[in-house]
Amino acid sequence: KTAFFDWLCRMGDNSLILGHRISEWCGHGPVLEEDIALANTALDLIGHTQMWLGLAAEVEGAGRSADDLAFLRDAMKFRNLKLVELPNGDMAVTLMREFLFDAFHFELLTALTKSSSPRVAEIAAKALKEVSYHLERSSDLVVRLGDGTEESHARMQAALNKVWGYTGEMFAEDAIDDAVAEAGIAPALSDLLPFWQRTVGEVLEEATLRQPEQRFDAHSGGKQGRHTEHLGYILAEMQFLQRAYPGASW
Amino acid sequence: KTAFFDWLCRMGDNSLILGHRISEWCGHGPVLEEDIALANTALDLIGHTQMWLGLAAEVEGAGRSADDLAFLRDAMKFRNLKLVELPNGDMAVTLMREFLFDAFHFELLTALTKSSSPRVAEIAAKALKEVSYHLERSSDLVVRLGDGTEESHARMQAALNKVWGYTGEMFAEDAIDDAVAEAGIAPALSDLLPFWQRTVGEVLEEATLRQPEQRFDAHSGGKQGRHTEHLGYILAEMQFLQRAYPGASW
Amino acid sequence: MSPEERAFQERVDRGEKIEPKEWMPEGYRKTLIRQMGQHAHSEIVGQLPEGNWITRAPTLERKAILLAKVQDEAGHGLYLYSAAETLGVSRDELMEKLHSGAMKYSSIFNYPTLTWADMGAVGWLVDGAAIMNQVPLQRTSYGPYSRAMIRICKEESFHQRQGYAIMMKMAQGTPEQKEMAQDALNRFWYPSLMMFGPSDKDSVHSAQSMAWKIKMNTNDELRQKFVDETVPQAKYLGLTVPDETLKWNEERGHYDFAEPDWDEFFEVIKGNGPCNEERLGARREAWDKGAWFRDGLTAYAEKAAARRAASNVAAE
Amino acid sequence: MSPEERAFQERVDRGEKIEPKEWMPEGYRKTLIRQMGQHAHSEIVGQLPEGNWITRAPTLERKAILLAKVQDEAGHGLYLYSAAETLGVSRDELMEKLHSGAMKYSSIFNYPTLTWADMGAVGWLVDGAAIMNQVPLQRTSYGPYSRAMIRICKEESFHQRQGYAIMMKMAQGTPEQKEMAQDALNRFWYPSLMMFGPSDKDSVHSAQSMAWKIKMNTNDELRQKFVDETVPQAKYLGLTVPDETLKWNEERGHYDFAEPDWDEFFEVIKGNGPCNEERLGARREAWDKGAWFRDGLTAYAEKAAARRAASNVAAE
Repeated sequence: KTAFFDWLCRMGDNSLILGHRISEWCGHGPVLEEDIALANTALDLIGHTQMWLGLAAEVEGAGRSADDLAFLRDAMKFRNLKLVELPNGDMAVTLMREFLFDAFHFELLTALTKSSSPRVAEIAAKALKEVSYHLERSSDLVVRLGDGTEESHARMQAALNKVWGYTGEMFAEDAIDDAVAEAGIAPALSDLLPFWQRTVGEVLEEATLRQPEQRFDAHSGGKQGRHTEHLGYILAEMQFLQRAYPGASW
Repeated sequence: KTAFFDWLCRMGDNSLILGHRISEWCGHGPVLEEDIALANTALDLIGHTQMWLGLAAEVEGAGRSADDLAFLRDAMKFRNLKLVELPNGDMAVTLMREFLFDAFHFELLTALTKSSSPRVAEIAAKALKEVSYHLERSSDLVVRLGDGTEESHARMQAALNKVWGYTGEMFAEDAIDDAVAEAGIAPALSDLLPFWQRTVGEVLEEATLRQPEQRFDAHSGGKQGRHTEHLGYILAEMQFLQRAYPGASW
Repeated sequence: MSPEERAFQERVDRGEKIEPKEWMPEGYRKTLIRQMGQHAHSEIVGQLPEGNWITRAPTLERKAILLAKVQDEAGHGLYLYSAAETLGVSRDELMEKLHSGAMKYSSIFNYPTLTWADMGAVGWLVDGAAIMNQVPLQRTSYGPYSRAMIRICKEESFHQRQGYAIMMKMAQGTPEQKEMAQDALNRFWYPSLMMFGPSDKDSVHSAQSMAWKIKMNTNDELRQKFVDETVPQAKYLGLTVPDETLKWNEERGHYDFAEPDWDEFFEVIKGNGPCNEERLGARREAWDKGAWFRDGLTAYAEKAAARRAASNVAAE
Repeated sequence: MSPEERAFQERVDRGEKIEPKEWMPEGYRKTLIRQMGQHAHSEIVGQLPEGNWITRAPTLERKAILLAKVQDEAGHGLYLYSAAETLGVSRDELMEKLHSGAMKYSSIFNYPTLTWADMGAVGWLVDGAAIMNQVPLQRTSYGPYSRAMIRICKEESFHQRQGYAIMMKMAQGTPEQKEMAQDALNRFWYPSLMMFGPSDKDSVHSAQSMAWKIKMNTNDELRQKFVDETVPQAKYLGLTVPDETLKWNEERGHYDFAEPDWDEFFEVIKGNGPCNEERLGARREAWDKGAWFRDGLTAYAEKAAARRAASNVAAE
């Protein structure tokens, strides 16, 4: 049960932190259609956060709400991947980070629709619809920008090199992953790897981008609460009002 | 007495927020000597903050400490000038902002050494020694960079244009300024203006920089608690630990 | 008036909609482009003051609502640019004019959003004033503009209700929250009144625009309507409108109220508002930093078209 | 050994200090440049992990102390670059080698500082280990290096005490603070042990460096000393050193302890540590963005010199 709670926090925190990062773009996108798409993606992810952390709070049964989990935990208690907390950089980094996560997220949610937990299956089914679209959009843009101008190609390649070492954590299994996999709640993450590799391989090839040679699992620990230095700043900003006005209703 | 408290907060908040902004440079300066000088300036300003807010807390007599004032007030209660909360920009902006403030700060502290409040006079005397050096250093750099390369000149001019409209607030008097002036605690701010104008005029001329034609008092309100959008972000970061762990001892 | 112009005016008078390919006076076209462009710019610049609080929204629900709202605003921008494009001006041209300062956006967005209560005040007052302006424009004479307005108004009234809900929470919350709510009202009241523009006595283009049904009401009419609707809402919230002269005038059947400081208005228009530089700077920066992105997509589209053409040739 | 080399070695053996203009073997010079440069780089890169918490320091006092510390570190960098310059290498050359990756800095700074307790752990453990390395170097054979070390050691031991004081506050604080303190120790323990370098068995240059008194103790000696001093301090704090094999060895009169993961060490050295890219990236960016600043000062200095020269001529 603790494993289930922790695992739900991982799901919710990934959505929350990636949603936060993407929302930082609001009003600053390179073209109006992107402003809309970025806000929409962030909105979807915050919606998923409400569902995952809502369920986590229920499972915990300690009287905490989804908002308590989102706004009153410090960095050590956050369970998101390091990948999603990386700074936005330029749109190339933002997009590449999103694509590599979307490709994983899609496989994970697809598998979760068959979860032994009906609640999980239900949330996954709802989220999957939106994430299918995220993946469609991000892979399409990766292809177009990878195979666009020399500059857009170079930026996309640089972005890929930058975030690549953070992707392995998505598939790194620990005791919590094993426990929820054993309970049939979630798939074994390593089973998703070949699917992810295929999607990523195909998209990168079409985008004329080169898969980096460096290790893809150089950076991990986020799932266990050991984050990058960036997360603390995200939380200081995100949690300010709840921290400054404890108990207020908004 | 409320006026005295408010005025002390203005003094302390100016030091705190400018010190915060300058401290953001730590480890990122353009040359090692600047890293040292910037850290040193920030350190001086935080020292002044401890003295001013310490006295403010005493005067208030409500059991709050300097730390409470620094870390547990929200933006509306901060009394610093808008000038000091402006983002760092490049070193040109940082330096120009500091120079224009130093030139004011120096005149103000000089006058305050003759304050009718011995406590104020004492703090001012201590701070003045350091601020004399700040002014010496910042005016020297403004001259050298203004009269340096074409690029450094252009950057300094752009920086001057950018922050100029925020300088008038230093001399804008309100009821609080009037009250402390009447009590002999502080000088009339408008009396400082000609001295500031002379210093600034001389330095800018030597720096081959052009005084902007725009109004120098376009932006005000910080002293009354109406800030720019930037202050909220500063406070979210600065106050995080005190907000997240209320009552803890550090 | 030429015969064409007369015929045009008669159509407008009969309440017919003018459609893109149809003849229209050059002044009509120009005025429309200016008005629709300015409105579109306002939508996209308007993302910024609210975007400022998305990352700091106090609950997940509020964050989602705010994201949806900002997304809607970008969407409105898109409708309006598209509608303007039917008049023969491209979105990029309009953007260029925004960035150069040749075209304006609503000066309300040059005021900062300083506390969470401002998300309430912006929704309640700013969207409220916008709706007041926009509802009559659903009946404007230019077809694409009218249709865009119909879509937009539906969403805006939703936004206004959400803003009012935030104000309600704040006004009924802790003393600090109530203080923020009152402060937000204090700061946004007069700028909201300014949104209707100076008194019609001082407005040059008004008469012609009204004849063309590009403008449906006078500025003063709309401002009065806004005050009459908003004052009771403020009372209901337990907040005080920052106008000591505000008083119900039984005779007129309206509230008497103080004019905003028009000097401030013109200062802000001239670029000396609290956030003009930040707002325009943010948009310019977004545009400049996005050049490689837009160029990349264009280059891909051209390559893809060339590849399709080549494969068509090969297939023949 | 040539007669010069023999004479040189005898001077070193007698404990004489070698001064800049005096003859020295090329290997001695090179090794010193490498070691002092690396040390200087470590000081300036070392500003970053602690700089990360200055804006978030929990009290004004802690903020001031941390600022003073980071300032000291930059100052140490300055002493060391100056000392290295006496060997005929300029600061800019050394910087260039740092930025290109040709020269290293202490790999400890490639670990992130994640909570405020890390400010304690860095002071206590990282400065503690640094002092362990540096104290004997006060007696190193190269004069300028020795003198720099004397100044530096005085400040470092102050830093270490401040770090320990932070740890004490945290370890005796709320449950959350204690948890942060333990977590910081868990994360910094092994990286601190790595600071002494791999076992001397695997170290190529050690013997020669020791003969030259550039290196005064073996890595293993210093590591053991560090463990022996630190373990009781951890106990006093009520914290647990994350090493299950840690045990006092009565016979040896030392603690037995587990070796750090040397694979991790070499990975970090290779650039795959948690923060290598951030740290080097931050330094490179500071340097690149500061180019106009440095150029501006240089240009001014040249103009000023020319003006002085001209006025001297005029005055003649």
